[in-house]
Amino acid sequence: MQRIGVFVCHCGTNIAATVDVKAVAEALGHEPGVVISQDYQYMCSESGQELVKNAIKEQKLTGVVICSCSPRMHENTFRKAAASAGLNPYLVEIANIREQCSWIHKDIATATEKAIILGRTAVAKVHLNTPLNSMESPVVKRALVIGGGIAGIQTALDIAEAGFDVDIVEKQPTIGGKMAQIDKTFPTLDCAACILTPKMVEASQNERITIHSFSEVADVKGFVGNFTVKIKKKARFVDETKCTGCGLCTEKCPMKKVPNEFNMGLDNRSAIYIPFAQAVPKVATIDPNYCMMLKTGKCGVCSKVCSAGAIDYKQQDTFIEQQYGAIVVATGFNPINLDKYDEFAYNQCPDVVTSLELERLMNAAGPNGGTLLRPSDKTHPHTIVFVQCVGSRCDDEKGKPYCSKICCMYTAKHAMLIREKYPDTEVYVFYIDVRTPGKNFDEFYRRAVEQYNVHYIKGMVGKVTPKSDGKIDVQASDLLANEQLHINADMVVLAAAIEPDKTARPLATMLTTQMDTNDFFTEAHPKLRPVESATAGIFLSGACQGPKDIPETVAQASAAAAKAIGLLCKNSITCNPCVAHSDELMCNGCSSCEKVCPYGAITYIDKEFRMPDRTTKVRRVASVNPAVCQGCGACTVACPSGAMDLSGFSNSQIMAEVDAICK
Amino acid sequence: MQVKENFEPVIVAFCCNWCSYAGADLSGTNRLNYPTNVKIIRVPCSCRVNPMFILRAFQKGADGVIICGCHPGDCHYTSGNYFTRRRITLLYSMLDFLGIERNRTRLEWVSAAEGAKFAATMQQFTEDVKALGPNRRLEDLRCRKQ
Amino acid sequence: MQKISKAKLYELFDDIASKQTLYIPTDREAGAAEYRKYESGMKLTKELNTVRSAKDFFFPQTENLAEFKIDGKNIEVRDIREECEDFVIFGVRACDAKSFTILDKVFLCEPVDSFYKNRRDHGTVVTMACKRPAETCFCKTFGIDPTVPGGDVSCFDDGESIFFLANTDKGEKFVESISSFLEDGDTDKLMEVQTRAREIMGRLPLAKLSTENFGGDKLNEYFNSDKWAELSEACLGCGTCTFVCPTCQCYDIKDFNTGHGIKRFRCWDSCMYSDFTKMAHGNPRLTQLERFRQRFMHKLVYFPANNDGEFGCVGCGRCLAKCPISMNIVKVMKALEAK
Amino acid sequence: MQEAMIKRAKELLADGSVDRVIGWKRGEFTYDITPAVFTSAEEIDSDFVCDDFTAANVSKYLVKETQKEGKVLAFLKPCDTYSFNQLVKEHRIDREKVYVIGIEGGPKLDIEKIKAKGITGILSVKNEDYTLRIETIYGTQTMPFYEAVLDKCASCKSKKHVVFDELIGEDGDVLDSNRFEMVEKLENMTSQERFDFWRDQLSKCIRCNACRNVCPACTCENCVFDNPKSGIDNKAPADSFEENMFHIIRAFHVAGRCTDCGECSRVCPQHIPLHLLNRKFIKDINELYGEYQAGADTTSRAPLTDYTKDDCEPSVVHERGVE
Repeated sequence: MQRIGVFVCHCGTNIAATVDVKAVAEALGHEPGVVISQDYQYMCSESGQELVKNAIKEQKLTGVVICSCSPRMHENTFRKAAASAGLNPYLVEIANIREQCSWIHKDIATATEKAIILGRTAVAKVHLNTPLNSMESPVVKRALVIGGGIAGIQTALDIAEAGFDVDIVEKQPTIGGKMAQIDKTFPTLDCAACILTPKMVEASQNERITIHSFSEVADVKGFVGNFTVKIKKKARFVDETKCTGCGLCTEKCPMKKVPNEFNMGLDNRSAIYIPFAQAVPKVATIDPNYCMMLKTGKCGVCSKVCSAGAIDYKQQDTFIEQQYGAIVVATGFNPINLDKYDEFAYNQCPDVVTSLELERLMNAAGPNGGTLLRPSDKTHPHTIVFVQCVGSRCDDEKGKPYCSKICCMYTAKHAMLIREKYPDTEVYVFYIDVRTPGKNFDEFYRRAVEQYNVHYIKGMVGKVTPKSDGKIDVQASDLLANEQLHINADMVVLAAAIEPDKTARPLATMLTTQMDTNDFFTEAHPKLRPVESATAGIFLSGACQGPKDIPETVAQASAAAAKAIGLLCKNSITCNPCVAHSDELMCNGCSSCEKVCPYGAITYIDKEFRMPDRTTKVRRVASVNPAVCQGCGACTVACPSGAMDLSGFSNSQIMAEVDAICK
Repeated sequence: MQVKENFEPVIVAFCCNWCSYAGADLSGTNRLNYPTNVKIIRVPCSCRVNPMFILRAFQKGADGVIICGCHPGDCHYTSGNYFTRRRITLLYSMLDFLGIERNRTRLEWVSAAEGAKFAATMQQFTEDVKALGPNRRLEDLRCRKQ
Repeated sequence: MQKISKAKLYELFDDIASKQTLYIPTDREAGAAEYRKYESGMKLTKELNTVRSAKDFFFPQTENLAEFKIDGKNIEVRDIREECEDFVIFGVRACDAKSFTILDKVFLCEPVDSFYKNRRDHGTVVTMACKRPAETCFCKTFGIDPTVPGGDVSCFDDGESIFFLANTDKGEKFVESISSFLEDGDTDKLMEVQTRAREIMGRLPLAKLSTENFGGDKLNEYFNSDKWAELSEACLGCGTCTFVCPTCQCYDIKDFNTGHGIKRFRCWDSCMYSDFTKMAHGNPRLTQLERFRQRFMHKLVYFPANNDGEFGCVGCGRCLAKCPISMNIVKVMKALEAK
Repeated sequence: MQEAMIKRAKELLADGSVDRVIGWKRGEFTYDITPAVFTSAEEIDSDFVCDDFTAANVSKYLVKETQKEGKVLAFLKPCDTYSFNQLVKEHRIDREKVYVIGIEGGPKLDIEKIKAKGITGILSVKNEDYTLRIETIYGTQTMPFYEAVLDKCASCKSKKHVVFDELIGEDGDVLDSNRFEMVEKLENMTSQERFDFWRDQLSKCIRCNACRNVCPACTCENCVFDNPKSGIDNKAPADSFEENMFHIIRAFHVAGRCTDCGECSRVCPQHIPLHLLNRKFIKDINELYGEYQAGADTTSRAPLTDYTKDDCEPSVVHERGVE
């Protein structure tokens, strides 16, 4: 006979203001099997939990129903409390009468009625709950960091520092990411390369860190503590172990007209290339789209000049498979494509550039050696217009609904640097709002305005028109002065919105993590678990989770590392016991369940059955590996005989819930 | 069909734990109202919803059944909602083939971030079911409330 | 004997139906007849018999027995029995009429099944003599003369008129109630029709089938026969034979949770089903062979053993026509007899 | 053909290639044929039959037969080979234990259609150049052969044997059948009309389980409807809901697995066109997820254990046909 205890939480007034908690406790007390039904101010408080624990002991409860907030909040709290009182934690059910009742309804009578039904439903389910015991699963003491930008590097360094092996997978030939392309950083105006490259070197020299550059994640299997990841090492046609990075091949390569992606295509590189001087690993890579040898079989200059014999035109993509206990995603961001922004003439006029292009134009290692010249005629620009929020805070389909967060500050930085270096240049910044919430940020912006006399104009640029004389007509409105402006500019710089890297979406699918509609990874909790994904063992680092500047990225990278270290420190983790299981007596061995299992958790065995007539029969039956099963339940519906069921969410439990709601 | 005065439909919503249930919680957190008619059953994934459960709900007195899951591609279990989509499409098509009103069943993708969508969906679905009136074509007379 | 012209038959039906519920066999679709509640305009079927037997009237497929009203922790048991209203079934064939006497032996012996008795007390069975038996008919095997059917009232069709003959008090009352429609009639032609029908009965393919090798004393002879394996080999284990059979009377009692209470009901069960008489320890009949054997041993051996030699079959031929794999009592009898 | 089959069956039994033969056994009348297993030449000579009435699909029996020792010879019509393949695919039949001889298919006859013409007292049915000559106690009757053809044969989908070890007679082609006509007709009705149609049909159901038990896709060790633990077990249609539920769930369980062999409707004692439910699923699958024929092979992924990322949404149901 069941002895169920019901505990109704007031949650202060969060529940009690709209739900008559006393009436709920009273009504549920009449449900079959319920031996005690109480209400209390804060069930999740120490004394609230004590109430539950005492009831379990005194009333010898076989099941507990807590009518409170969402199980996503406190299910674990109450399960732990039950366990400490000697009741199996899976004999606890939560009726969500806060998020799904009191907070959404206003009328006390109907909200109370609904709360009673929700409570009754939980009671009906708990009648059928069975004690479940968690299995232990070992943790592989190695982490994978996907992405080798500042976020990935920082995370890897921190994990390695803690004594764990860590691999970085970077799709580019070098680590460094976006930060390597940036000239100066705000609000300190120190050189990005100067602070980044030592970290890159540190990563490459740390014996616990393995860098897989020019590599991609091809497949992810497994689960927290035990992921199996297939890494594709793309053919770079250069033997990494032999190449010394001397750069002779890049000098001698006859194919020199390859757009240099590191400089945003503003200059050219050779077909065999090292992205930049401080690249890590400093190893050449052949671009098969341009290499004459690979395309036509004629050339071979690089091979001839390479004294190390590192060139290998026959190199193929290779795959390595590695076990990891934790995975950190640090796939970063890109500026959005501005093809659709005809009004800014980005595609028509070479002197309309993005902010990242401007970074390269101003960088000493950039196309102009650090002198700011117009891309079109290499002349010094005298009037520069900055356009903010290009594609950010947009309602239309071209842009992004969110604020890209970093643009206001880097534009202030650009404006200031230009005014500092070229005082004869007039700088206009068109903005919707200037957002500077950060340490020393507003001071920085005010310096741009007050000290450097940058013209900040609140208003949006309507149209950018290249003129025949090489000038650019910028038509804009000044919202404060309420007038239309025409500025005769030499250059226009667009603060393009940033978006997650395109590789993030397929990666999220492989990792079974969630993304929001903008393809940013979703954190497990927006406030309390900002660096974990909802999928156990997958952590988030940097701008893949949302727009961030460098200090924020580094902070989050270290936080993600701390979370990963916390996991790697454990020898084993407790598995979710709510997994599928097959009733062998009913299983037909038809393989339907196996086909829908995303984890390959189901295998088949030939099992000998003793028949009632004392004969034996060998049948093929499904067998679930509870350590691999994640409990989605796809198999339970694929199974026609109902042999497959899911602990914690069994057919009978769900039907009991349906019955309780409908009665 | 004639709409009964003050007809309050019973609506069962199956919500996946990772997206839609969280979406429902979010609509609560944001105090976004939707009708009390909707009662949510938490399932790990929308692919856990067996057609049996849907029929059972109609048998026991539900007037509408809605299944909510993660957006395609966002499934916590990678592929669960893709299977859901096929199964439920076929099931709903079959119910339609048997002459059961189309608006009694629905499948919606609601992410953990879409509290407003959850509330709006439930509001709309409740209205649609109200317009249909009580479930008569797929009810079990024995379960009809006296 | 009293008769009514066939031209006036539907007038009579209208009259009967105005006083009590009348059921007649009518066409549902070509080749498939069923009993339906008579409404003006409905026509009698030309089929020899209905697909489902007439046992449904007294022993319906499902029947509520009791209700438990549940309110929180309280359970209230409700007796839902109420007096059945009078009804008439017209056009029952001799085989089905005989099946009622077989069902009576089961349900009306102590303890009396009050649900069955209630319906039986209020139902008047008006039978119809057969003129054109089918190849699947073998009622003669069980001593039934289809030209002289039983029931409360027997009817005979001589081509022009229907003759009514009351067999019981209830039958007398029924004939009395319709006397205004009846007139005295000459039965010469009827005798001719009967003679011809009997002659056809003698020529039917199964006319020679006999029960002489069966009966209550044959348990040991047949129970372990090696024929059962072969006979049951193709059996699908469905309940078609059982459910179309007019004499199969096994039922299961189940509870249905309505959400606000429990309805306890009984429904037909079939010994062919794998969960028939399943008990806590499992099923006493492990394979389809045992289940199959049970059905035929029951009809041919166990039932006569407990019911003064009465067999549990009336030779209506429904199972011959409807078994998906065409296995039936005739094939079983012939196979068992063949030594 | 019967002679050739008997000859081959006896040869294979004699040389030990097979231990048993599964085929059909003649009955009391011309039409009451029973699937049967033969183990000797004598049995085959006296009882084996293959004629216009041997419509029963014997592939399901091979589930049980291949659990026994030894090899069994199965004569399979084209439609039966699809069921066979599907059962092999689902690991229900041990392919190694079956020697498949493909035989020509129908059209086979439906005795109920002959009887529906009012023909009774049937002693024999002979096909004389596609006119049936029916001897009865009440004299000789004739009717066109095609009026007595089983529904499942009238909308035959394929004359091709998708699996065989040898063939007796010719192999045919997949046919361009009209099998979805009635489904389309229903789809074009209003919701109310469809509801009335199915209520009329399904209310006839007596839950004899013949459809389920004959179905080659229904080979569960324990059907959910027989299993008290399933929560939906039931023995009788105690309410119209249960009539609906049984057939919906059954159709759903065989969706993507049903080969459209038509046995369900053939054996229904109440003549419910149950195959229409299965065909509805087949038609939907073909239209929404691409042409798929269950049993056509033993390796493809079934539509319900498969997906594509751009599958249609269930709202497609709302957007087409008539409400």
